[in-house]
Amino acid sequence: MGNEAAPLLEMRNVSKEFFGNKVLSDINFTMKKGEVIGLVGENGAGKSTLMKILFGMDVIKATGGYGGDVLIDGQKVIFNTPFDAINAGIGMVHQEFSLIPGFTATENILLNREPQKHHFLSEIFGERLNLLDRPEMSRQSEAAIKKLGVEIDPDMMINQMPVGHKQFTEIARELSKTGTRILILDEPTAVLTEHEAEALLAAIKRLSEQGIAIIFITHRLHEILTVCDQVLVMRDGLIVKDVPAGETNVAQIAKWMVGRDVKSDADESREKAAHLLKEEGKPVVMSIKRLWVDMPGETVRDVSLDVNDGEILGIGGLAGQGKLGIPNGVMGLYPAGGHVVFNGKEIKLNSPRECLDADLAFVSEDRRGVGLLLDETLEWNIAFPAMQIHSKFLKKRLGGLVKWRDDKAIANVTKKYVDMLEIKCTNTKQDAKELSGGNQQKVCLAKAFALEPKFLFVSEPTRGIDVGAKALVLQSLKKFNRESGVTVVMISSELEELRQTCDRVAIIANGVVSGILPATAPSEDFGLLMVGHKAEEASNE
Amino acid sequence: MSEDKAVAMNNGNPVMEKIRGFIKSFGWPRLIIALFLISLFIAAPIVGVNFGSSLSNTLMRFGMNSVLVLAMVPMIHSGCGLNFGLPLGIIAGLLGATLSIESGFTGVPSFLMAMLYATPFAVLLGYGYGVLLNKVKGGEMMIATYVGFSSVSFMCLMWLLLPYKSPTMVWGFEGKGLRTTISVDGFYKGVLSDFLKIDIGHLSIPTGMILFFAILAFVMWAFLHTKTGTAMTAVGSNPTFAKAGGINVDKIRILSVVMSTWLGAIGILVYEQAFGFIQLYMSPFNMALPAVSAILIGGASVNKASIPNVIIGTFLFQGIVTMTPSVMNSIIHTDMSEVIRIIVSNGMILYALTRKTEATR
Amino acid sequence: MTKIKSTESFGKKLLKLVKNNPVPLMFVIICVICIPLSGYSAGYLIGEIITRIARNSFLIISLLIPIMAGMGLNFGMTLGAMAGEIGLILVSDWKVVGIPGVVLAMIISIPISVLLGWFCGKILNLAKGREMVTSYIISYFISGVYQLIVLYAMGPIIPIKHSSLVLPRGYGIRNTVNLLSMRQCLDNLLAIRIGSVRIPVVPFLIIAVLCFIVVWFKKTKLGQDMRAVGQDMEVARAAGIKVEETRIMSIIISTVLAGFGMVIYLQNMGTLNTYNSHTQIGMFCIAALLVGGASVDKASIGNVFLGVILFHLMFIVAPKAGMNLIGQAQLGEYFRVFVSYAVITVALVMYESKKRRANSLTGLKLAEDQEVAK
Amino acid sequence: MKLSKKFWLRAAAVAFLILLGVVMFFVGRQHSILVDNKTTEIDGVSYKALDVCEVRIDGGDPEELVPRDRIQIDVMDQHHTLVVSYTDANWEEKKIKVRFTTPVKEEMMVLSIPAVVAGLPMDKCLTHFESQAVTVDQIEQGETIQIDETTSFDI
Repeated sequence: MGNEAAPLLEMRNVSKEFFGNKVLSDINFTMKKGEVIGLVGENGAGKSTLMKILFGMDVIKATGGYGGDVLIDGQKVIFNTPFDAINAGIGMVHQEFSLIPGFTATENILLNREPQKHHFLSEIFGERLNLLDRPEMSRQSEAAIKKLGVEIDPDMMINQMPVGHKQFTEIARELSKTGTRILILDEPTAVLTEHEAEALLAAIKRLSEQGIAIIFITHRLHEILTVCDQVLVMRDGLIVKDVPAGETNVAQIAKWMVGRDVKSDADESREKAAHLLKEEGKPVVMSIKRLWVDMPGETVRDVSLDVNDGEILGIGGLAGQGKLGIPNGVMGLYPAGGHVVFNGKEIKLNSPRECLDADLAFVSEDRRGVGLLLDETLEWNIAFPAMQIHSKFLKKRLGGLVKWRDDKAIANVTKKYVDMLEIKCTNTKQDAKELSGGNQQKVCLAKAFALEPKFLFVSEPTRGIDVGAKALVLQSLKKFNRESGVTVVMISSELEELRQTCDRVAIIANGVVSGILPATAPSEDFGLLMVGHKAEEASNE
Repeated sequence: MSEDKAVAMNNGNPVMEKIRGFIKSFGWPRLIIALFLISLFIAAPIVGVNFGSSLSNTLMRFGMNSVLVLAMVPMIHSGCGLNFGLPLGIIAGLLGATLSIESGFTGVPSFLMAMLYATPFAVLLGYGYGVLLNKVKGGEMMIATYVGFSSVSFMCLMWLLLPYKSPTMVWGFEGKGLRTTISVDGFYKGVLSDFLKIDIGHLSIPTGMILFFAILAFVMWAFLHTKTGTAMTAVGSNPTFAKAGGINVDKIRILSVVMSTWLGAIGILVYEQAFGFIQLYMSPFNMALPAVSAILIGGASVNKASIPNVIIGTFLFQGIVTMTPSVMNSIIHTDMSEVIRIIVSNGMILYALTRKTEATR
Repeated sequence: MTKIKSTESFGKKLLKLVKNNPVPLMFVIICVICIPLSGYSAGYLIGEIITRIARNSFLIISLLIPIMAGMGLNFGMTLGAMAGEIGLILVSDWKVVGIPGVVLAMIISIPISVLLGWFCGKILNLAKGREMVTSYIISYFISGVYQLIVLYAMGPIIPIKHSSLVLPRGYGIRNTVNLLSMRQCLDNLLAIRIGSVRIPVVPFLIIAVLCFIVVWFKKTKLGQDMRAVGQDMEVARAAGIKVEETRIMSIIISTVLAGFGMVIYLQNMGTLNTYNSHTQIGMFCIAALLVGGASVDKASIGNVFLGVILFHLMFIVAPKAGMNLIGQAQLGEYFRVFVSYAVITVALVMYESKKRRANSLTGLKLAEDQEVAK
Repeated sequence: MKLSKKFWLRAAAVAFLILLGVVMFFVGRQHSILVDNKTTEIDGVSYKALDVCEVRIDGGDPEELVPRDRIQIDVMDQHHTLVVSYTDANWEEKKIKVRFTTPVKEEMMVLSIPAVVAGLPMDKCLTHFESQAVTVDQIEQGETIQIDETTSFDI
């Protein structure tokens, strides 16, 4: 270990801005041959941006490059494309599988790097008419699988494989590349069963013994402690801790992950506590029982949750754990099952209309895909659901036979919300696609407010918008709740935001509720819930 | 053309910028087609083609085809894409036409009865077609094409087998099976095109027919301003938004398909009354392509269309179809109009299909 | 015990066979009903079918490669057919006859096919996700360009000498071009007779070689890339495969093969319908392939031959059966046209709805998991 | 700039295709030979038609010609053999076999059998044929072009 030669990988003062928004600053760390580094942090802490820089992803260059230096073997390197990074011996396994479903493991492992046999015709028509050297392919893929030390059938089709084997195939592909020395694993265990995850951890150890350095990103903290030599904890674009794995524990890491210095306003927290006390006696307004939702990437497995009348309930959790699936499932945008009772009445799932008729409303996290009619005017965007559900802004013609759109009323209501939410636009007839992200978000809120609902789901209301707009959006939500008595369920990846805005916060991990805490609870408790420790365990540790 | 080049070279001038923005949004192909048509109209008197009669010809064809083009609008609005399945609506119209003649109505009543008879068929066929299209979201256009084709070829069998009796329609010597071409003389020939017809010298304006189109276009425009019409536009603009807004997307789509099919049926009746003949068997086969390209030339895209698009598009398209043969023939003594029509119309559809902004849906 | 088990599995197998191959089975049933009604002899039918296999298989095989590259049914194969026709028109004007004429026509078609295929591929890359409808419109568009060339440029610009080809007005090619001088020259070369059935050995040999090439092609790097691109464009791109180039290649290959196929097809027919031969050929080839059990994303050589046999059997017997049954041959003719279109419609609908069904499977699995958890 | 081996191989492949095309053109070129059995005058000498003769070109079917007959035989390629069997003035069966070449550019040529029998060189016997202007095609009036995607359902 202790050789004097330059470290395998070193990052010096690496920083990155996206459109003036600093997402990484002053990243410094080194990595030795065969070392396993665990990288942890909340969503948005900058882990993936850092890895994108290391892997030379196009998006980095397209958004203006990065600051600082990346050194390999003491030499400064600049990767313009992932292929440069691969040539330098870096392999990356992405969170989403990058496999061809109808190909065998061997074909996938050697995709576009197949050993080939030359023949006469390929002289004329080019190298691409070379024949594939199947025996050599099998040999190489078997060698890669053996290096990994797991049992997968090289001739099995990917679409017939269990998830774990797909993951192994991906890793084997990186290993089969000549000279892979650094392997980045982005949440490889998220989709695996316990047994498969153990096999993967064993494989990581074996690879490290063979001298391959591994950067291991995961939310399962105990895994980090089992296999890693060093733990890097990131928060808000900074490395807040860089400690040997042996000198820490899960609770500590969880605290570092989430525990920023909360600028807790004493008044606010007192007010919140008082509100919570007042609301405690309030009846349950919505009761969710055994909900499952098939939302790709945000699968909800089995969620039961009660929402009290008049409160703001926050739902948090790490990305991909299923928090977004809850409102989308209840509101009928993705196939769902289970029971939802609102105001004592069962709500039919998979039917957006029933939900809206029951005075529920939803502001989707997918502004462009679900939230807006990009090619239509602001007026249409804001007035549309209210017009369709409550028949507002309509004039009756021909004795009620024709329901004529009342463009004037629509313009008026739009004007009202534009003023109220300070939406910046040239006029109310502007197309929604021409607005900035923050203003689009406000339009989405206005749309929900125009419905005058009794219950509002707000999903990721501050995603991708600037600080000023963020505060305004959160303020208006709060105002809406306190003044109109509307129950609000707010889903967000930013815990601090939830703790500032909400009364109670539920944390979702792995598709189930891992615990509900009052917003005033200490942040490390939330951190533990996020990484999948049940509430009881959290209090024990 | 040279003027446009000058525009392109002159940078910085705000007016020029605006013109360039207009060209960009209008699209080069449309501009070329419009300029081509304008140059035809300019060239016409020079080479000795009568301007008045060419214009009347264009107007006549405009009236004949405009309702068929209007039939594209509902389906484009609801996001079902270009209605390559127009032949299905035409079949409903043909059934109405033949049934009306079979029942022995003449004059204006025969036209009204044809519309009346066609309606249930259009609704029924349109409903089935709509249900099918809901099953194949994303692949509508290809399937629409083949639904059109298979229904036309199926009706070929039916025209032979259905027990029509009217001697004006049935093959004389065999006494069964309908003729390929049936004259509507004495039935509803010219009920619209001769109604309120204005003749000024060579120029004649088929007022009745254009009025009929205007009424239908107005109803369509009005419909798009109602609650349901608004929902239809939203479905076409962003189906997920509409779904989240509590709209039954499938139902709205079916409604749009039924409307398109019905307009197709009425469109062919309008066409026939001016043309003078009912054409059966394989003739509805390629009726869809000219209508599709006409609305695209008018400025519509795969998921956006308006009434002005219909009017401009039909006029441009039919203008080219009528003007090219006469003008070209006078200039180079060669009738290339058919070939030009094929290249222009299919080129326009191709252009629309490959536009990046429209390729997302 | 074992016996019961085996019959059960047989029954299940049969059910699966029916479920997976509804279109071929439907055609088997149509043929089984129509053959006795038509009253044709077995010898006649076998002879006809053999001729048609030799005539059409090459064209249909040209469809396989774009399917492999995930571009669906290549309605743009008519582009190749047009290239082949231009070759034949020129060759017959130059009075090159027999097998040399056929070979020369093929050679002439190559550059035209490559150019058209490249154009088609470029356009299809702009219209990803709706390749089929776009290639269908391309075929109409290029058909217009073809008419421009054949109807107006041939004569004044491209010299055509023989008045038997040129329209009386002095330019443009006639409706039909007589290919008597090369009619069935491939078929007759080395042809053998078994009973009343003549077997055209040379076309069969050519088709066999082509089949071999297709199988071989699948084993090449380019073939592997095409399969990868066909299954997941983004993954292939991430692995460094040039997706656009690969897709263009597949269309070019298909177009060139279609050009050859058209020459083989027309030398058998003996006449060229200048303005109509190509328009229907794409549709019939696609219908035949689908009848053989292929789908939009999966097709094999086996599908080609099964398709030719079943589809053309129906084509031969339907008019006669209609005649004998109802006394109207026209009925049978319309029937077979209807069936061709209906087959394509059904296959497209099945493909699209299958895609949607696959999406809803995960939801069912989740519900099931919860049941198990209870 | 040095051109790679691949370039040369590709060039060779294209050249091969073009060459093949050219060879096919020469080999497959069809010539119509009008075989004449007429009294003819060449260079001022008159050659009398044969009473009866049998002509074969390139091993095709034998054709019989009586005086003033003219038949058309279509042949491929440029090199041909002509076999003439006839009975001469002495009632002797005679067979003459000559080789001749048809130039590529000639589409239709006249072959005078009396001249061949007289032993004249082939370039005297085989002459260019100028087709008469009047053909059936010019009498027929017009032909409408059918551009209809639906007319041919015959495959």
